[in-house]
Amino acid sequence: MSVETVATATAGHPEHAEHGAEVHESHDRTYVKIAAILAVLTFMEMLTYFESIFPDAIERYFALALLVLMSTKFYLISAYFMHLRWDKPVLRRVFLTGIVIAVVVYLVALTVFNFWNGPEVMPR
Amino acid sequence: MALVEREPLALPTGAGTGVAIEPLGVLARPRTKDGWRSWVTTVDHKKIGIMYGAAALLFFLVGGFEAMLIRIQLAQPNGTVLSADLFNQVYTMHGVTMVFLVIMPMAAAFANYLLPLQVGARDVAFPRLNAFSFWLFLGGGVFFNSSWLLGGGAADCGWFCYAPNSGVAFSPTHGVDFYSVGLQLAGAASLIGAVNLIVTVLNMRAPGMTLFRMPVFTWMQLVVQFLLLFSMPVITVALFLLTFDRSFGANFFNVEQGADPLLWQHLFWIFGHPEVYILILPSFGIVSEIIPTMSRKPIYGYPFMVFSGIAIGFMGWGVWAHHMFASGIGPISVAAFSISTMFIAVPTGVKILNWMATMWGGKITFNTPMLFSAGVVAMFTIGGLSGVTHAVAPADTQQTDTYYIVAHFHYVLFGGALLGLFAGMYFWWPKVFGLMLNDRLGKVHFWIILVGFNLTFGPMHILGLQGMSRRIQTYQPTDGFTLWNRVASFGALVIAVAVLVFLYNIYSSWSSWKKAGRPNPGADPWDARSLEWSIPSPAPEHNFDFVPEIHAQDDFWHRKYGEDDKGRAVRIASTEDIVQKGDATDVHLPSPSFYPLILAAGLPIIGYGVIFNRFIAIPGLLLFLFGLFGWAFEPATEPGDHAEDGTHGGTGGDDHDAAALAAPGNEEAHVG
Amino acid sequence: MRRPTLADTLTAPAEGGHAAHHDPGHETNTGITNEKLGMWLFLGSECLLFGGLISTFLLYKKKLNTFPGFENTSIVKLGRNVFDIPFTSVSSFVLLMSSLTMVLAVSALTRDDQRRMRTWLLATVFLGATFLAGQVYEFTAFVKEGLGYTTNIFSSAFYTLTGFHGAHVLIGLVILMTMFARSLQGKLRARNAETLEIAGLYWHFVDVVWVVIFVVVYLIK
Amino acid sequence: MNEMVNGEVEKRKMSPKYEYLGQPRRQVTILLGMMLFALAGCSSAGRPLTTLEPRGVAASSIHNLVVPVFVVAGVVFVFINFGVLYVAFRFRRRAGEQDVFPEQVHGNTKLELGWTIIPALVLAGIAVGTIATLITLNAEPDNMAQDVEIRVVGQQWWWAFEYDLGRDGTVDFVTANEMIIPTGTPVNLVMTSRDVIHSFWIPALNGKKDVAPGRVSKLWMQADKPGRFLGQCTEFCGLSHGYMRMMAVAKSPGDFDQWVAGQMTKAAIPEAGTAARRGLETFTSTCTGCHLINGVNTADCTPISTEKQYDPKANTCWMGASPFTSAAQVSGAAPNLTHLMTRYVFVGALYELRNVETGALNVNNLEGWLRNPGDYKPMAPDPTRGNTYGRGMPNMKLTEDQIDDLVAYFSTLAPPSA
Ligand code: HEA
Ligand code: HEA
Ligand code: HEC
Ligand code: CUA
Ligand SMILES: [Cu+2]
Repeated sequence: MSVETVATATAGHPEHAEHGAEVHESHDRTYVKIAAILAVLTFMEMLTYFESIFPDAIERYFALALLVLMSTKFYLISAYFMHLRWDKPVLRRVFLTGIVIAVVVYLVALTVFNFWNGPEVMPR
Repeated sequence: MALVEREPLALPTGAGTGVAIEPLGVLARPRTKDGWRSWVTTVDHKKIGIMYGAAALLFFLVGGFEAMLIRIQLAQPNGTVLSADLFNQVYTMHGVTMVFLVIMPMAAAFANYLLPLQVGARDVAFPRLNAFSFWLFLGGGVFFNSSWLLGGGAADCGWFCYAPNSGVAFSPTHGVDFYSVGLQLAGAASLIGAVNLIVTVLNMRAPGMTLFRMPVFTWMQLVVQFLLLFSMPVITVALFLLTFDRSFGANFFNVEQGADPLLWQHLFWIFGHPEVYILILPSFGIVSEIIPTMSRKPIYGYPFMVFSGIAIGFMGWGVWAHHMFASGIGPISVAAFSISTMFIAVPTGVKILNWMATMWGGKITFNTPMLFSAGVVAMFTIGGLSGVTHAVAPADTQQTDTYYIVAHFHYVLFGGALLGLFAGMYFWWPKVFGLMLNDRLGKVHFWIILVGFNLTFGPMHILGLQGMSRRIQTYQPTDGFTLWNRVASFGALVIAVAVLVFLYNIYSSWSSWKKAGRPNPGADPWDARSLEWSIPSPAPEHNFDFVPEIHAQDDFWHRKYGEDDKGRAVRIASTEDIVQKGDATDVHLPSPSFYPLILAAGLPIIGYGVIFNRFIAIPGLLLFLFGLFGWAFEPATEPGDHAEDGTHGGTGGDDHDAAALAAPGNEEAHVG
Repeated sequence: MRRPTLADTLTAPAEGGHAAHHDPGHETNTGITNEKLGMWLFLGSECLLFGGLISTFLLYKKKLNTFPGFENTSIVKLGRNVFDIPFTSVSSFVLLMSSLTMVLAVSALTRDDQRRMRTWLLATVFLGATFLAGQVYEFTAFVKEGLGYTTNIFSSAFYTLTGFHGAHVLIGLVILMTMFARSLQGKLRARNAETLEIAGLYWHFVDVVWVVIFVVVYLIK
Repeated sequence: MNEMVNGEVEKRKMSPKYEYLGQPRRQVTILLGMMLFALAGCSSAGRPLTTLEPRGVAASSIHNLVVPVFVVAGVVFVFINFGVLYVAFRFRRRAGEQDVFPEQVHGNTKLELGWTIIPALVLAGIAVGTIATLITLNAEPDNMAQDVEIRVVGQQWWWAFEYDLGRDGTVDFVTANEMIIPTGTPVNLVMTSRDVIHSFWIPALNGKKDVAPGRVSKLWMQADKPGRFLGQCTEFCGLSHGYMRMMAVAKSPGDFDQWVAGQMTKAAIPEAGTAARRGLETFTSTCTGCHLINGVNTADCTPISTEKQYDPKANTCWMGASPFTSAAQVSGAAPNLTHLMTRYVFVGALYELRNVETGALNVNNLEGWLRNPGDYKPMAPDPTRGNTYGRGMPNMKLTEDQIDDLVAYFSTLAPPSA
């Protein structure tokens, strides 16, 4: 195996390779922006802990809001930091398949466990 | 699992960077080309495939011996051959051995040997990792069986080992510990193998070999590997919880603390149902190769075959609770899973009928592989149909945990998976070993096994409907089970004879082949269709002299035959002219390595440590770390070879060799 | 490196096989290296692993809260307060930022900017280690409050889930430190940027899992 | 052999060995014969566990569902299996055809869609029937018996039946092995387990239902006529799973009420000086650690809570008390023996205690059991790793005299009316 082979086989980022370094500069800026957004989202998540500062009416939607925030963060990290946005679709599909199977299967399993209903009490 | 997490990372860690380091000067890359060392250190997918097959056959004899013990015990009421305790161990070990150490590795043997050949690659994507998978599987299997001697008794909880019966309080020997750790090891091996094979198929196809030109066998194996990829982690979780409960006092199945015993069942069957398709789809793939070849027709409805396989793979995720119809999961869940289960019959039926349509109008050569394939079509259907009767949930409450279920799964596992694997062995034997198995003995084998199999498992339908529970170590004379149990036990004896015929066939074919001066069966003894037949038998170490360019599905066949205006095949080239000669000399292959074996050897030792004494784990851990280190810093080739410059011989590089061996591709993968 | 067109492959020499492996230009069918594809497959599989652990935790958290006879068990009594949310938020933030430094390190390496790459890599290791230290601190605090691994179903599930995640972080740290060592040896150059990228994928995944754990385990009631 | 290892394509030709396929008629006869034989084997005479002869409403509704499903399966079976035989026969390569090639058909989308859709429709039909039956089985029947409900408790490796008269949440008396129900009305069973998962199954009356510790499952049963219906634990539950049976006994409502009245009485204390009295003394000195006879001793593990809730934590003795709390009459971990002589089978309904026809006591079995229970059923009465209780009845090392006394005493254990 020649040196070149190793080099090209691992060069990766085919897309990137086509653009010059300036693309990377702009990506870096994107990364920082994304990180800032992530930080803000995390801060918002944390705020839900301090229930007292919120009117009671909103509190009911905390779980939903948290899930939305969580999914957004998940998306941002996997799309930008993990490059799924720019990378080959097959990678996205593989990862998504895993996520979708996991989410669906485990949600169904929890449903079968009566997870969403009230407390489970041994009757009589 | 730690291994699974860490392993793929070892590769990039060392990927092709820098100078070759020889750690401590020991274990330079082995050079041996033959002798036992060449097997121990091999990273060749073909040798690994053969070792998978051999190990699976050995485990089959073990599992079969256990089955015989079961049948001897049950041959008459109030049997006393085995104590209740021993019986429980024997049937548990039989089930686990057959599923995890026979069918899965045998399918892995075919996958390993054939996938690279069928897509036109020189090896799998990560050859050393491939060797590691094999050794880990073997280690797991041996570890698991060592419980007979070391565990104070083997696992005695059934192959699905329901909690809380698997807890320390109810199963105080170490058998269950061996079960959980042993399966963990074998499972990690399967997971790593799955990553490896998926990458191979997606990335390393020959030019022109689009996904929809791949043989059906490759497709089915691809589906299987995806199923493994996503289902293995689920049982990994379950087994970890069990191990933590038993070894570290966790409370996952501690009902006194409010744990839910159904948690195990869900985790097990979320894995378990995809698992049964993991067991059957390789066999479906094999049959899909043999039937067209022997019928001299292309597979009927290739797209339907492929998509039904994918559909089975997906639907397999949505039916697991059909194993739990009686566990009290609530009527709505029961109804939903009942219906989802039934509809799996649709894609499966498509396969059955397409096979029949392939045969229809063909000119079928009924040699041994074809007989076994036809046997699969007929016998699997019986098992599938009883499966549908289980899917009818109210009916299943009368059937579940009776011999009717035992009949179902032996018809699909034996009549489907195992017969298919036998078919594959007869079919690819000349390719793998360069000699044909005796066809006459093969037919004897087939007919005896068909009769024996039906005698054994056919009566179990009746027994089950008459109320015989499974996993009972004996029954009463007044139960009315005696007659059919006798028949079943007799049938098992007939199967054993058939297996002996098979073993004898291997031996006698080999010895008469040797006597006859080792005649070569030629590259293409069956006038077959896929790429592996375009290279000499046995397949040369480098697979292809040159990587073929693919223009159509069944490309090899189309090089041999054209079609006349009536759509009939006419020969356009002689086989000898188009097959490769296998004499290329300058093909660079990944070098063998000790490290896969060393790395894999460390893990069972750690396993013993978890079970018995943390100190035992230390040498295992050291071995493992040494293996990891050596693996990462191993030079890509033998020292002195190819060392043109200082930066060459990058660590961990041989897995890049495989990438280098990958043929140039021409299109993007279409993966869903 | 563009994807070869159909025309390319049709005109490729039929005997390209062994010529090809010395030929720098060839690539895989998908245009993705084996290592990267393999890593993504593995991460897809990991989703099922953590999914299983998270579901187990959720199930047992609810069970403990509602199962009669357990009303007075410590975790229930303490309620959500057993978690120090501000503390965990900070460590979540730390892990999040380690993802940023990771991606910046990869980006620096593609430019072969060794100095920055090393800085960012070191920062990543530092942040990751901080997170891990935080987790160790959290565990000891819980144990002091009487919540041991074997205390109840909740504690077993909690420690198992977060412990698995912690083990992943630890492995990630080892990988990153190996990378750093290699860069000091001058072996981590732009042409192996993908090696670092793949290590980064794993690192980001560990982060993403924590994103889920933080919300599902710590924040949602 | 040599020609076999020789791989030339040309040498492969149709050999006379395939002639067997040329006799389809014989094959058909054999197959039909086998099927008839099999059907004959399905007859239920002398098959106490058969699922094919329902004796109650629930089992019948399952049966009515499963028969058409079997018919569908049978049709597909015949179609595919005979199809394979037919195709194999008709399209086999005959002698002299080695160079003949068939038409290269690649498929037919319409046909294939056809055999996708038709099975789907058939299955949709089955699905409808399945759902309908599921609804029937899961709905509480209108005529559900209101005066009795039975709490079924599975344990390694026998069944306890706690009777709740009036369905008011309190247990009135407890039996083991034999579950007596009135005919004509569905009886509600509320079931759980003390240790591992078991499964309750009386094939003639209804399908099975698992009983799991910490969970409650429900099942109802109705027997149409009086009779004795054997059952078997069908979830693997350890060592003696195969020996864990139970008997459902259906009595006419009148007989049932009489039986209930008998069970509500306490055991009589035998006259001093008799063998039976000595037996009682042996019993109170050696057996009451586990067994309970109402009127003789009370259970050690008195349940704390009278709530209708499952409360293992609050329970002083997990293995001891019934998971259903209010049962003051539940023994430690062994059958309540109060009216032992009203039962006909004992020890996991596996052995005869009294002859069903004559009512005579099977002294051999009872003595043998007391002499060495391990001979009758594999058990693990000694504590093991992680288990301080042991499972099953230990050998109490009784002398022959003690055994005789105990048998004499046990012979008195029947309510006055019986
Ligand atoms: C190779 C493995 C394999 C395969 C392929 C299958 C295939 C199927 N299985 Fe099976 N199954 C097992 C292995 C397998 N099974 C094992 C090991 C167990 C027991 C585990 C244990 O408890 O130990 C089990 C148990 C099991 C149960 C649980 C029973 C119980 O414990 O109560 C059920 C319930 O629904 C079931 C259903 C099915 C169905 C519907 C299919 C379908 O996929 C079958 C589909 C095929 C056909 C139907 C035939 C061909 C179709 C046609 C010709 C079309 C026309 C047909 C119709 C219109 C009906 N199986
Ligand atoms: C692919 C899987 C597979 C295969 C091939 C088999 C093959 C056989 N199985 Fe098994 N079986 C299972 C998978 C399989 N089984 C599973 C998953 C279970 C469930 C376990 C559980 O409940 O947990 C099970 C359970 C099971 C039971 C039920 C046990 C119980 O519930 O109590 C029985 C009973 O008869 C049985 C019998 C047999 C027999 C007779 C064979 C025969 O076909 C075996 C034939 C092979 C040989 C005979 C060996 C080779 C021959 C020789 C070496 C010759 C010399 C040896 C002698 C003469 C002894 N099996
Ligand atoms: C450590 C507990 C224990 C002790 C002590 C014990 N037994 Fe038992 N006994 C059991 C258990 C458990 C069973 C149920 C066995 C089974 O059917 O699986 C049983 C069953 C029986 C039965 C059969 C009851 C039935 O309906 O099946 C009889 C009779 C019996 N015991 C009598 C005795 C006598 C007499 C003694 C004392 C000399 C005694 N037992 C001491 C645990 C005990
Ligand atoms: Cu109780 Cu099986
Ligand atoms: Cu299934």
